[in-house]
Amino acid sequence: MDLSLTDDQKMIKETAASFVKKDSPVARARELRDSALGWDAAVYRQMGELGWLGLPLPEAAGGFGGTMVDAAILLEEFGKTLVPEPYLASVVLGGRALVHGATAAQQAELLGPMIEGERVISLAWAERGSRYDPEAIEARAERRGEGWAITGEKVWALGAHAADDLIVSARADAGISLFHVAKGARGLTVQTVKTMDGGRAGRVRLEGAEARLLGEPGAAGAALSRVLDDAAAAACAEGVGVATAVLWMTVEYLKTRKQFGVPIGVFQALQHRAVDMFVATELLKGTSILANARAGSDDVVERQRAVSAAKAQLSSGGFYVVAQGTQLHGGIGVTDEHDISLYFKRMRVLMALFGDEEHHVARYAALPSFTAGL
Amino acid sequence: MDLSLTDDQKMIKETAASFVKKDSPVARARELRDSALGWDAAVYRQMGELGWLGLPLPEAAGGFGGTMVDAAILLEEFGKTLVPEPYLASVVLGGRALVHGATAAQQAELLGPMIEGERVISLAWAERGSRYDPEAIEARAERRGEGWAITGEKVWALGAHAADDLIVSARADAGISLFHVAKGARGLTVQTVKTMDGGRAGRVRLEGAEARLLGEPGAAGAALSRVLDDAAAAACAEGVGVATAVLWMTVEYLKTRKQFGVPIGVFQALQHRAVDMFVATELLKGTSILANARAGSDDVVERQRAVSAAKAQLSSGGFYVVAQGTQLHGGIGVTDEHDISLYFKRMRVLMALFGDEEHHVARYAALPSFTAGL
Amino acid sequence: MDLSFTPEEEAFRAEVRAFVASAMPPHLAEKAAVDGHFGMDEMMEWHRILYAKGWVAPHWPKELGGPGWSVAQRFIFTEELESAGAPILSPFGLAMVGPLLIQFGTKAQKERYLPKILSGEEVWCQGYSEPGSGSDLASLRTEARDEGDHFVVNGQKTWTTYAQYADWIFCLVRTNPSVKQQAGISFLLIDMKTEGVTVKPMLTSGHTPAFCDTFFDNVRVPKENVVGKVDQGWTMAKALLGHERTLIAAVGQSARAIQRVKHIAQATRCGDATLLDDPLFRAKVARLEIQLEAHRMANLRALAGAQLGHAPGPESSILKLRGSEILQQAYELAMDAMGQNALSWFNEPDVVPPDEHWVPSVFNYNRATTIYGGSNEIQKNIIAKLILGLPQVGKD
Amino acid sequence: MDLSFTPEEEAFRAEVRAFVASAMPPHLAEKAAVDGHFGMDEMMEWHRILYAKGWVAPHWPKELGGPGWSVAQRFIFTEELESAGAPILSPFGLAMVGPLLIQFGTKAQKERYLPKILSGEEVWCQGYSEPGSGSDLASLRTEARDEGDHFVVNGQKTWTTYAQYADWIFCLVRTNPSVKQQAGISFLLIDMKTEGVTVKPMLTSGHTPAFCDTFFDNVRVPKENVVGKVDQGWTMAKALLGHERTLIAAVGQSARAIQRVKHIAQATRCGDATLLDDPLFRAKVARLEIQLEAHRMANLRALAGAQLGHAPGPESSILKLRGSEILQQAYELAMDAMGQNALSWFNEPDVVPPDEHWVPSVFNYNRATTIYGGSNEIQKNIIAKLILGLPQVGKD
Repeated sequence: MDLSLTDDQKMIKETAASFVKKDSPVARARELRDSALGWDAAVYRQMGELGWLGLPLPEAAGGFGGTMVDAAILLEEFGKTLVPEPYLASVVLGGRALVHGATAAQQAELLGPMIEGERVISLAWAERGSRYDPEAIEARAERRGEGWAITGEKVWALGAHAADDLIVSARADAGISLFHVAKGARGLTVQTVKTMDGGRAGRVRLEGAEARLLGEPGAAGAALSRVLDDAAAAACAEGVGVATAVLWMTVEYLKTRKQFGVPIGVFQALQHRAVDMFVATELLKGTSILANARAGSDDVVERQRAVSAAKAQLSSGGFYVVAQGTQLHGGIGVTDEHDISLYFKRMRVLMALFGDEEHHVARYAALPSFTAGL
Repeated sequence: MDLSLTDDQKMIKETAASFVKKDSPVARARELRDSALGWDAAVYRQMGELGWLGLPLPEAAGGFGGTMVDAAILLEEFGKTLVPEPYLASVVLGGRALVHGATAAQQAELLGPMIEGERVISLAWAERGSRYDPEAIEARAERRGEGWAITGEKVWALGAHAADDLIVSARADAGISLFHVAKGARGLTVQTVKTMDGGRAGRVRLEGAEARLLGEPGAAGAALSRVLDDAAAAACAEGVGVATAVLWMTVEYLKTRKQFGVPIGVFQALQHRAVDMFVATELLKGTSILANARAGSDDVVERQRAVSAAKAQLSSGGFYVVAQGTQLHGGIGVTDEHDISLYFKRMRVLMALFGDEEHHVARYAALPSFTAGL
Repeated sequence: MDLSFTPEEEAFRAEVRAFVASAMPPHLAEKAAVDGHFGMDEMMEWHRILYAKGWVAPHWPKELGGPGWSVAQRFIFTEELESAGAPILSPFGLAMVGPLLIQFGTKAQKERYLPKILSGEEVWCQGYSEPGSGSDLASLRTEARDEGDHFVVNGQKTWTTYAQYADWIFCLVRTNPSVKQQAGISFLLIDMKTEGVTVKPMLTSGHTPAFCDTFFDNVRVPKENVVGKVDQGWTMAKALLGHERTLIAAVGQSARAIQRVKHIAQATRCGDATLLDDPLFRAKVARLEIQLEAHRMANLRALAGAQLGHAPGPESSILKLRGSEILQQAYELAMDAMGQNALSWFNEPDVVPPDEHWVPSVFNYNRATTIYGGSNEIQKNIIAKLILGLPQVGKD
Repeated sequence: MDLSFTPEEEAFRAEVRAFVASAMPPHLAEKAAVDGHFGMDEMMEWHRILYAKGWVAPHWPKELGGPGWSVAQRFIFTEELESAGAPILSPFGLAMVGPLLIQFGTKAQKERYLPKILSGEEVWCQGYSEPGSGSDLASLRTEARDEGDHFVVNGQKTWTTYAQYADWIFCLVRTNPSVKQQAGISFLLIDMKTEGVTVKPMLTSGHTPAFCDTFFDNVRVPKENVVGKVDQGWTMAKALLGHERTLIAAVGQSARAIQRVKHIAQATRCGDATLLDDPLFRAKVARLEIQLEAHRMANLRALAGAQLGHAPGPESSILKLRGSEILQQAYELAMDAMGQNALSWFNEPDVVPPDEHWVPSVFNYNRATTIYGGSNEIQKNIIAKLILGLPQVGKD
């Protein structure tokens, strides 16, 4: 057992920590939420130059050959200042969907430019009726000549409004499959949809849209399950950063805000609330570490057990931290102009993505590990 | 809308309050938990003389002709000092089972002596496999000559160890029916079983036990449902008394116990905990009033809605009060010699009787009222 | 004891319901149906409709324009209006400064202000909090300097909700800087059009207008605008707090929010059935509804006390505590029910179903329910001190 | 980063597990199977078995009888023993006064006491709390009067768990009444057989023996029985607290308790299936297990810190906080699972299934987990002050 970081990981952490502090304060996130893109294309390219976009992607495709643990280190730092670039969307969802579901050649072709920061990949898996089940979809794929044609609608495809490459799930005769739909493809319309945290997603309409099969037909169920576990683990890591920032922002407020002639942090009920926030943050951190370490595991039970535990913890403990952080800030906590309201929104978005508390508790309880040894 | 008590009810409340204060301090409950009977037969008779045992029972059978609201007023006071006499067992469960399930003549015959305090009635409805469903039973009743013979086992029949009359549910050819089994009947064995709160229940073995049918055969389902709602409402009323006593006992402790040179009640975290206890007690009181008022209603939805809400509140808020009361007492709270441990146990017993939180939440959510207007 | 309303009260309920259904203009009803945010103009439109009906000030004396209802009728009226999703009227005139003037105002003040509050001709806002004085109101620093026949006011008020739409503001100001804390404060009415008053609106976290900062730069205020006596503003503030505390329970609002949760859940597919059929989600909703049931009983018990003539005491703090928490939790459940649709933020109407459109905004802003009107922590301090009698630091 | 144990560590786990399975005598194993309350004689029997194996003091230096394990091995050892339901050894000698003597004892003290602690020949108890000094230990009043070559001790200690079985007690006593609070306290070892020592046992709320009051009436104690220096008892007490804090997490105990909940639920009929199949109950258990998972990770992270040589700091307060709450909640769930069987109280064995027999007793006594070892409120004060750096009353 070894919970320490490798030298590489230490360096990633330090670089990222310095980046968010110097180059990406919350003010940047605040500013960009009103832009058309929702992020800064130059910063995204810079992330490519730093090698960050390839961290959890295979060396063969130009990546760093790392794991979700490496990506988690970055995301935790990004969470601390709400870095708006589409790391979760393009690298984790887009990139790792290809890792799990595309051939080596397809990976090399599509991942390469994204890793450089030249292109954005987006995964369009959800539909209006799918809630958190990636197999509950109705989009249909049919052969058309050499390629395929997809008809259906996808919602909440993170980053799809600006994606160069879309990875789309659809039901073919062989079962659920993944497809590549290029930007501007015939039959493709992407509507930009705002998200609560100031980000953007795409509502993707496919009317016989021109598509290319990725990997084997009918084999995408496992790939989708894996990439959504990766993404859930990533959301937890980012949530750790959000919670950590809110915790210390709140502690600082308790130390400086005076009422009745004393800093309000002397009031024991508020102290204990801050302690509960600290405990929740620490517990989230631990489960997030485990989830990201197990995200790469081929043992589906081990993996889902760890990911679901962490994601449930995000929705309970993580939300507790931002809700109580807001409460302890009093009136200014519920203004748009105070940063804590941005953190609050980001945490709530992370909760809603890739399965809420109930979804993951139920999944956890349905795993064979839950009844092992009875 | 009128939440005030009638003059009769005010008098009941005053008399009961004075009784528990002067004649039935907690010390009496503590002493009697080691006795064979578990209560004082003389006090039980005295309750008969005061007219208390007939309060929620029909005038035609010698009762006062009141409602569960009247019984609730008494039980709330009883809860304050853990009065051990079998009011819930004999009057509510035994007595009202007869009201709901026996003919007028049977009621007059069996209720009369109980109302006088001369006899104890006990309801034996639960079996090992029935959990909280009175219809999930296996005891069988078959005709034998003029009467009936019952075979089966009943558990946790409150007061059955000392009952003169047992009301037993069993499955006959016509369906679930109620029977009267007299003390000492052939084929009847009652084992005394201790309960956590210092009380006694009976484990009732029936081996072709001699029995008499009550009411109509096969019609006991509704009667059992009603009497268990009565009993659940009664448990809530008693729980209000328990919670009230624990709340004020704890507040008193916070005022007098000194640590660090001050009464510990100055610490804000403990103050707010006491406030949460107060709020929980008030909410329990309100739901208990509603449950006992609706217990008599023929509208099954209205009745179950109110009773389930209150019983769920008992298991959440009521338990919160005794758990936190214990916590705030520190070490002495977990000794047998401090009274709060007796209150804690009584509350936990009330929780376990007639349906726990989950049972009542699920029942509440299954009522047509839950989806009305959708 | 009788927990039902009388037939007369039930008839009154039906009358209110019918009136609301017929009197609410279509554009308001449409917004009410989705619990959208009502703008100030829409609130005032509804104000005038109720005024025309004579129902705008249920708690005012009949001779001053109140309808002369019983406590039970007022409860029913509030519950019905909230359940219908009608715009919640601005409380600053009708529920706050109005009743205070009725109790303490001079004849001239009553004649000058009350009719226009009632008709909605003049809109009010509240100037209590300051940047450094939130829960600790007594430390306020906005100063009113005595200049003979008038005061000159300087300072800043914050959380002056809807000040950008207000004609008047009632303020707590310091008229005597040499005495300590509460002693030197006065209750002052200030015309927002006076020179030197500026308002800086802010958005809430739900991206709706509400809060403002209001600045006073040498603002002249005639002395006749003091309510009560000079330096007795603290007494005024406490009296104001006592008014209509049972109305803060928001029972109808929460009932409506829970009904919305059920609607959304029923329309949401989850596995082979709907989310409302999911045992875990259904139990969550049921638990909250049971909490609301308990809260409603607490409200009715407070009401019963009021019927008997007891003034609402500190136990009404429970109503604020629980009412605010339940409303907040109802919107948390609505967000849960929406699943990924909870990501939505002021998008085009067809991105999420109409039922869900306003939920994220209201969810965000509803974090304020446990903060405003005396934060829940302050409510707990009040209960600890005044009901439980727990010792205070340094005062045992 | 590698979250698995090494193959060597896993082999060690298997070795421990096999040893426990073979070494536990049948009458202990039988009780372990139902998590029954172990009497002092049973605890000491298991103590001697572990002693014979050389495993009784995992955290003692090898030269003094410890096994020389790594931090990870100690975690595994504890988890395995707890998971097997083995008797939890009395901590007063092995985990408390023993390590303190190793750190601060004189050579003579070490030679006199340590071997008999190790072998179990002498049983210890702790004399810290007094009726008026619980959380506020520094206010203790038991007095040790200096009489030249010995002290004369007078006073009362409370919560002296298992004092009725103890040969020795370690006490905090006031040796200097003229200095304030912490300053005049000494750490004293007292032979329980000394004249003037009397013990009054009490039952816990679980109706098991544990607590005692211990009275000192002119008890003569040789001066050589002071650990550290006279008047430096507070330093000793703080040093003692630092020992083996990661072991208080009770991860194995809680895992075992949750497994028991599942067992009971699986054997309980509920509708057409078992209670474990009931979605609401199953989710409740899953939520608690997830909490335990999170808690276990916190424990492993603390352990990783210890591996790197960091002394366990105030963050180990989290382990006490969460460990105690989770264990308590597991027994709450076990009671819920039992339904009406939760009424049971020391009845004949066949009244409820063996699995359930001890649950009500343990459930009751487990309310103490959040109280003893520094109440959870005290732990929160520690975290607020030492980790969050929040200002203290009167010290800002």
